[in-house]
Amino acid sequence: MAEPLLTLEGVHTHIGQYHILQGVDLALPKGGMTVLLGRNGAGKTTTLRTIMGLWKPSRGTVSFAGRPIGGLPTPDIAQAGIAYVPETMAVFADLTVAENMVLAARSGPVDPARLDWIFGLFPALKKFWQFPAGVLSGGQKQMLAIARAIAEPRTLILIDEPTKGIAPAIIEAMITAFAELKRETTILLVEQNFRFAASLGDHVAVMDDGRIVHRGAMADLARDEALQQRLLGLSLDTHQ
Amino acid sequence: GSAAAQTRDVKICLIAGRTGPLEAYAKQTEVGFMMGLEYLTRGTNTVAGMRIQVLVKDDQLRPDRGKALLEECYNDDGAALAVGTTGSPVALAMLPVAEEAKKILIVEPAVADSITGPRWNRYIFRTGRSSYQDALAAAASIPENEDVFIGMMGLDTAFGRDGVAAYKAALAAIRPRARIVAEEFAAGNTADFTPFAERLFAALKDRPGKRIIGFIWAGAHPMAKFVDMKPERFNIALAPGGNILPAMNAWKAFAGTEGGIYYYYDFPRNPLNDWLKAEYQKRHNAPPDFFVAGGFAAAAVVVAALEKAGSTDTEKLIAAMEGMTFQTPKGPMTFRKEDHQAMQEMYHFRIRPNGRDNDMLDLVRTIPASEMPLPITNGRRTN
Amino acid sequence: MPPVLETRDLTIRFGGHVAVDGVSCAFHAGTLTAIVGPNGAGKTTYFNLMSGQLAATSGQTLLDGDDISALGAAGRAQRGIGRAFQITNLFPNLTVGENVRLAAQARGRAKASLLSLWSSHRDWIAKADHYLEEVNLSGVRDTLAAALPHGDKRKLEVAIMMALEPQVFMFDEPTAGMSVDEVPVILDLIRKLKADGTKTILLVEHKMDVVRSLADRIVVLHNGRLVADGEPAEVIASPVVQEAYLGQAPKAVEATHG
Amino acid sequence: MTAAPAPASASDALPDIRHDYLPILLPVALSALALPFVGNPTTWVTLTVAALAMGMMIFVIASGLTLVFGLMDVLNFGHGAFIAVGAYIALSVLALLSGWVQADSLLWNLMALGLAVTVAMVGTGLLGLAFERVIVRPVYGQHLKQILITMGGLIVAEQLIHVIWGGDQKAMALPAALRGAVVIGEVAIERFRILTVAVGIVVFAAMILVLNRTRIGLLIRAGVENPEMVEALGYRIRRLFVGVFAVGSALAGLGGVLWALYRETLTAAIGGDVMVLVFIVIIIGGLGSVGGCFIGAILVAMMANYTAFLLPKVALASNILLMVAILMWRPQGLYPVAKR
Amino acid sequence: MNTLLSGDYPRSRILTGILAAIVLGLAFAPFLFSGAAAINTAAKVCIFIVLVASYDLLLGYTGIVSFAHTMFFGIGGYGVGLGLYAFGASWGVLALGILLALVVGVVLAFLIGLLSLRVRAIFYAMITLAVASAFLILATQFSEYTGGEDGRSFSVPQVLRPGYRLLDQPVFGTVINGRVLAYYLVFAMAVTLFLLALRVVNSPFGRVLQAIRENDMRAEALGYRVVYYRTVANCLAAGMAVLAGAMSAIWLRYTGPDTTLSFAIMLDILLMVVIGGMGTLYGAVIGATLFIVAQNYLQKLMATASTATEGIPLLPKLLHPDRWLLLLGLLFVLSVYFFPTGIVGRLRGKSG
Ligand SMILES: Nc1ncnc2c1ncn2[C@@H]1O[C@H](COP(=O)(O)OP(=O)(O)OP(=O)(O)O)[C@@H](O)[C@H]1O
Ligand SMILES: Nc1ncnc2c1ncn2[C@@H]1O[C@H](COP(=O)(O)OP(=O)(O)OP(=O)(O)O)[C@@H](O)[C@H]1O
Ligand SMILES: [Mg+2]
Ligand SMILES: [Mg+2]
Repeated sequence: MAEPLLTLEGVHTHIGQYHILQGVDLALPKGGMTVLLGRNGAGKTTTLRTIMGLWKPSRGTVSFAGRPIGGLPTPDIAQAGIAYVPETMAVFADLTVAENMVLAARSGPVDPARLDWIFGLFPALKKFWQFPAGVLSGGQKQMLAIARAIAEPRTLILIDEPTKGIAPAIIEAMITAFAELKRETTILLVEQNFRFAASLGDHVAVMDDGRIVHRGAMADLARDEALQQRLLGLSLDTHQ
Repeated sequence: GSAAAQTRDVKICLIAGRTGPLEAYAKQTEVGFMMGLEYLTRGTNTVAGMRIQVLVKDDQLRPDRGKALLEECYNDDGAALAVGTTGSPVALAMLPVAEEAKKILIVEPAVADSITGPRWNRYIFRTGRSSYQDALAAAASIPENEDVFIGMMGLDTAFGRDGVAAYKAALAAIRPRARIVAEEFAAGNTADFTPFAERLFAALKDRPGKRIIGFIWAGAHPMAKFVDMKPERFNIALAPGGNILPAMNAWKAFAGTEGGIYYYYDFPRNPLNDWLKAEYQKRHNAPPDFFVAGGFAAAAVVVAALEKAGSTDTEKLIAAMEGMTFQTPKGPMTFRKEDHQAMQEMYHFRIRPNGRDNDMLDLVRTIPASEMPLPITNGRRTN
Repeated sequence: MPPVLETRDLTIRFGGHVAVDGVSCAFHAGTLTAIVGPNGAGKTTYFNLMSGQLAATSGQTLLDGDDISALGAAGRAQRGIGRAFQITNLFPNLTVGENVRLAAQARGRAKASLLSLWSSHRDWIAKADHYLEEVNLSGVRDTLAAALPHGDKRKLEVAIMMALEPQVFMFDEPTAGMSVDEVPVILDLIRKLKADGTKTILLVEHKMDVVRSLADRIVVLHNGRLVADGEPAEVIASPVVQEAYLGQAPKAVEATHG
Repeated sequence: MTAAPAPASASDALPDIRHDYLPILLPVALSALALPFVGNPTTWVTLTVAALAMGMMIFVIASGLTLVFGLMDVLNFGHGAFIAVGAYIALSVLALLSGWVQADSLLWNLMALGLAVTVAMVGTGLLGLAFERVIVRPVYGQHLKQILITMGGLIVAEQLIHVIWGGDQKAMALPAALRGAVVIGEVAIERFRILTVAVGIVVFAAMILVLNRTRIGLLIRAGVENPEMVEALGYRIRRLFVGVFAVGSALAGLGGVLWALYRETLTAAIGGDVMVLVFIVIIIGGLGSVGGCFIGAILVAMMANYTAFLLPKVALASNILLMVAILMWRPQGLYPVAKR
Repeated sequence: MNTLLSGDYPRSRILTGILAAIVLGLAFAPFLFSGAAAINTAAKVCIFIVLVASYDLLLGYTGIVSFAHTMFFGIGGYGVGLGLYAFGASWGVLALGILLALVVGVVLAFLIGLLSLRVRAIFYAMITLAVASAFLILATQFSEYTGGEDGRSFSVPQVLRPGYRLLDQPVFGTVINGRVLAYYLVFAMAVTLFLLALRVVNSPFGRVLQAIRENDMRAEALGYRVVYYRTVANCLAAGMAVLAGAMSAIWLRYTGPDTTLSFAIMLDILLMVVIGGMGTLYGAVIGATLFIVAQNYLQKLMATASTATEGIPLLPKLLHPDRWLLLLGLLFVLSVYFFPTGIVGRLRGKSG
């Protein structure tokens, strides 16, 4: 395996007095998609926020493209080529959809071809282009949050539960789009929708209690129901 | 020797609005008071065997605080008498405290007429001039033998309104040919005086005879804004009241403007003022200003009264002070019996051409106290 | 049996955009109706109109046969319409327990009492504890709601509505972002409600298997309009749903993990 | 199962964003309404022109706060401190340049003024940098604490002015060529007001250009709503905030110079005293709209002049009445910027 | 004790100690400290505890930022003051004055509340600022009735005057005169009102206020009519402020705009709430005591400091008693830095 793009070694993160991440080790190979799974409160969001510099790791190293980024200010991390879709979506409610996109494209106006691609993926964004993002429906906000992250090519995209609240038809479209996207960039995806994760993921890591408890190829996990049961407590028959 | 053995300490409170918008006034009062004591006791601070100790207190221009401080003075500090204060509202709130404590309060420099008017009590003496005395001085600076039409620009507060009313009464009393034909009142924070000027110009411009706009104002003065609107187009003159030097310095370009003033360092001719001018210049590198004279006058009362009464007993002091004449940088002042207001001379000034900072007024005339018939408004009749 | 909740020609427009367009629909006690439709179809807005968060441009909402169109959100909540929100909507700086207790209090008689002590109303506290237990949150009763992980916030959202003990329950994607092992907790809860037989339950959900396993009836909204309404199997099979909502042949979807 | 006909594809009704000209008409309407009541046309012209100029001055004073309060959502009572400090710095500079000030040549006068303004703006700008660091940074997003801490900053600044320049009232002499008025018929227009109008228009145009043609305005608004996300998009929002704050402070300094020159006297309280007025203008404008602030300032000035001429008693409360009336009409101000 | 404190204990040992010291100090102030200055300070502390607690009800518990609180304080002061001034010093007039002021205050609070509690918080704050300044203008403009800027001095009923003697013999060296009685009247009112407020915030009603502060839209969705609760909270706080104003008038025997209506007092109240700790009524006690005592003795302290630092450049100038505002300003800044959750929050620690 080539040099990993992103590595976390023994990362600990505290939020206030709480010790949330308790030694996370993770290596993301360049290209492809790694899926981070785990039950609620396992620390998935905290891991992404730590990579992004939104929480500072109290111990351990985070390095990106061979460069340590742990402890750097968030803007520097973003400028190094990482995009982030937060769990809360964090669309700028006062700004229009268009303005949200203007800010997402740091280097200038969004490339029209790329914009068309995004509109094809999320038609609603075109329709509400001049509306304040605050009035979008839940799913539409989620679409905008993803659109922001892909407005420009990035080396690494961190996505926290993108399918939450998205209608099945759009999820299908997203699967196609992400499949395309992961050819040009690396993606770290946190997801509860196992089907979505399974159909896209190349690698998988499972978290519990602030640690990575399983690492491997996605295909292996998808095949092994017993393992799923043990790691995720899920039974795929009744729940996706 | 034995004289020193007999000296005892007498405490006197000086309360002033040392912080807040009138800080500069309070400073002057305090400096004047201290210099007055120094000069009149020849630097000993001792009079008739009593060593005067001054406790200076800051009422922050707040009536409740002024009241509390005065109580503290009389009750906790055991002051024989108190002097104060800068703001009229604070002084008015303090009056009842003096009455309760049965101790003397010398009011300086608060101007409200009611201090020696309806709200007066027998423990109150005032060295400062009243609004009405200001008005009389202003009226006395109006020409006597021609028709004069006056528009008034007043501050929209009790001070401004009382001032205009007093001015009206003063004119009626000593300048019957002068008439106030328009009164405008503006808030202290007024940004634009154009509408007020327009109203006054309109009211005056077609009047036959001399036309004047008078001001009753405290704080940032609108005079310069009126000048900028060229009242001379309509043959209108401006008559600001006197003010502290920094405020008047802004007017030095308006030569010829006349008015009445309470004190200007260059006007009175007497040894006290000569000493004050020289000494103040030496210490502060500036001539003594408006309220310095007042502070000095208050000190003069303290010294004269203690000397005359020979005791700190309130009743004896009152007896000594009623009708007492004492020397100040403004010449002699006399407390009249009925309302304990100090009767004093005032000055008619004119801004001289080519005036410089702190040197810009010419004395037109000293207005003697006798020319200013101050009515008694505290309900006491002349006996 | 007369419907518990009914809308007649309910419409709301935001400027030129009609988010809910003349929707007439009736909901009965003891049934669970799933409302599905593409993103932006107007599902949440339809909920907002019924629960009073938004005022309709035209049309009526009826509860137990009474026109409640003029009533605000508080009035409707008092009359028994309960609502859980799609985008979690809690009292962030109060504890989890307090969040639920406030819901219990809202239905109590002394809810606005000025001089009694809140701690003396033990029934509210007990009720709150009960519902926290039901959603597996008793362990974090004294944590501030803001510090919960996302999935737990969703559960708290549901617990708050449960503690209101309303007549009509509106769930807006209750399981979104919830980890797979927790989903059954919520689903069991909803099943229990349904089994009670007297509650009217409305559910917006994008996960078709959840819909399929719970719903007695499916209503489809599209561009603000009601485009289909009927038995689950029938509706899911209908071409309009297949095309506008599911996007692909549903068989294929199932095949991937079946 | 019942099925309605399939709807037409994605509804095309997309209302375009229309420009809102009503507020712009307000000052025009107000002045037209005042004409018959004022009666005398020359008086009316005098009042109206004076109000326009005063409005510009108020706008300049308020413009910095529009940025800081409107965009960054910081309730900065300390704005008054920058007004005062700007005025005092200019006072000192003008005192040094008294030769230029007293020269009867417009050129020299303007040079002196220009220099004073520049120094004042640089000074207040730098002060703004420090103020942001020490006072404002810990309280972004917390209105209440902002009120307290910036009020504290204002008090400290005023007291330091006392210590440095002394507590007494200062005369701020207008340069010779700017004194007095231009008289056209019976209408007198103060010279200084003409200068004010020019400055006001320049400031207005510059702000509109910068905010509309660059993404700075967007970034700040987004940054106030969610600074974390703006940083996650790769922008150094803190640095931007500092910059905007410094510019806002420099504008306050400029406003302070104009204001003191107009009043021709100044005290340390000069800034604190106009703060309520400034807040009213910004609220009327819609919290952060430069255009709204501009119109609001003119409206306030006009209302003050007309009411002072027609109903002097009402003048005291004219801007409060105006604010209430406008908020009744548009509860978010003339041009609401954000839904905070 | 539980009913008295409504089950809301200080929850920190140090805090309990401080509070007990304050309460005891206030209860025995006339005997513990001698002189007019001390008893004046103690009375002012009592008055401000009520005023600050009432403001905390709005700000800390309901999340309403209002700048009109001094207006209600003023209404109380003027109600009592103008009544006694116009109709003479009797208990009947005093009671009537308080009653009228309460009615006026509560009605006004109700109206403002109805009109403007629907707008955004910051607009509400500005509207109240405008209303308060309008009220101040009104109070000074109607000078025939209110005394304008000068305010009014008046007499209180005989029993409360300094000249009155309750007992011939001094008790523990203190003469029980009318001032002492007036002090105890003020003290008793303060205790009663404070305990009442404590009860209100710990009632179901009080809890709803906190919910509204956190998320008004959610509270509405639970069936709480936000406007109703906010309006009632507004009226309660206003009523309490009116009573504080009445206490102030009784004690000072003076009422005027600078004493009750000025914006400076509004800021002081804000500072006291924040120093003490928002949303904790005990914070009002601590904030008010600390602030008033500091304010009254600050200048004396500075005088000493200034003389002590003589010779050091600039420092004596900065520490000069006339620059007390400088320290006050710094206090504003430092309080936000070091007591973001107030002293009470600090003492209780994060777990509280
Ligand atoms: N701001 C905070 N303060 C305190 N604790 C927090 C905070 N944010 C998160 N936590 C705690 O950190 C732990 C991990 O949370 P995190 O959000 O990373 O979980 P997650 O795996 O993303 O869960 P979910 O799937 O529900 O989103 C949880 O126990 C949560 O309570
Ligand atoms: N205040 C508003 N102004 C303008 N448009 C609005 C407003 N509120 C909602 N909309 C629009 O109405 C439509 C319906 O929104 P709604 O939130 O009801 O969708 P939804 O069906 O719940 O979608 P999702 O499944 O994504 O949650 C959306 O297109 C949204 O943009
Ligand atoms: Mg998460
Ligand atoms: Mg929705």
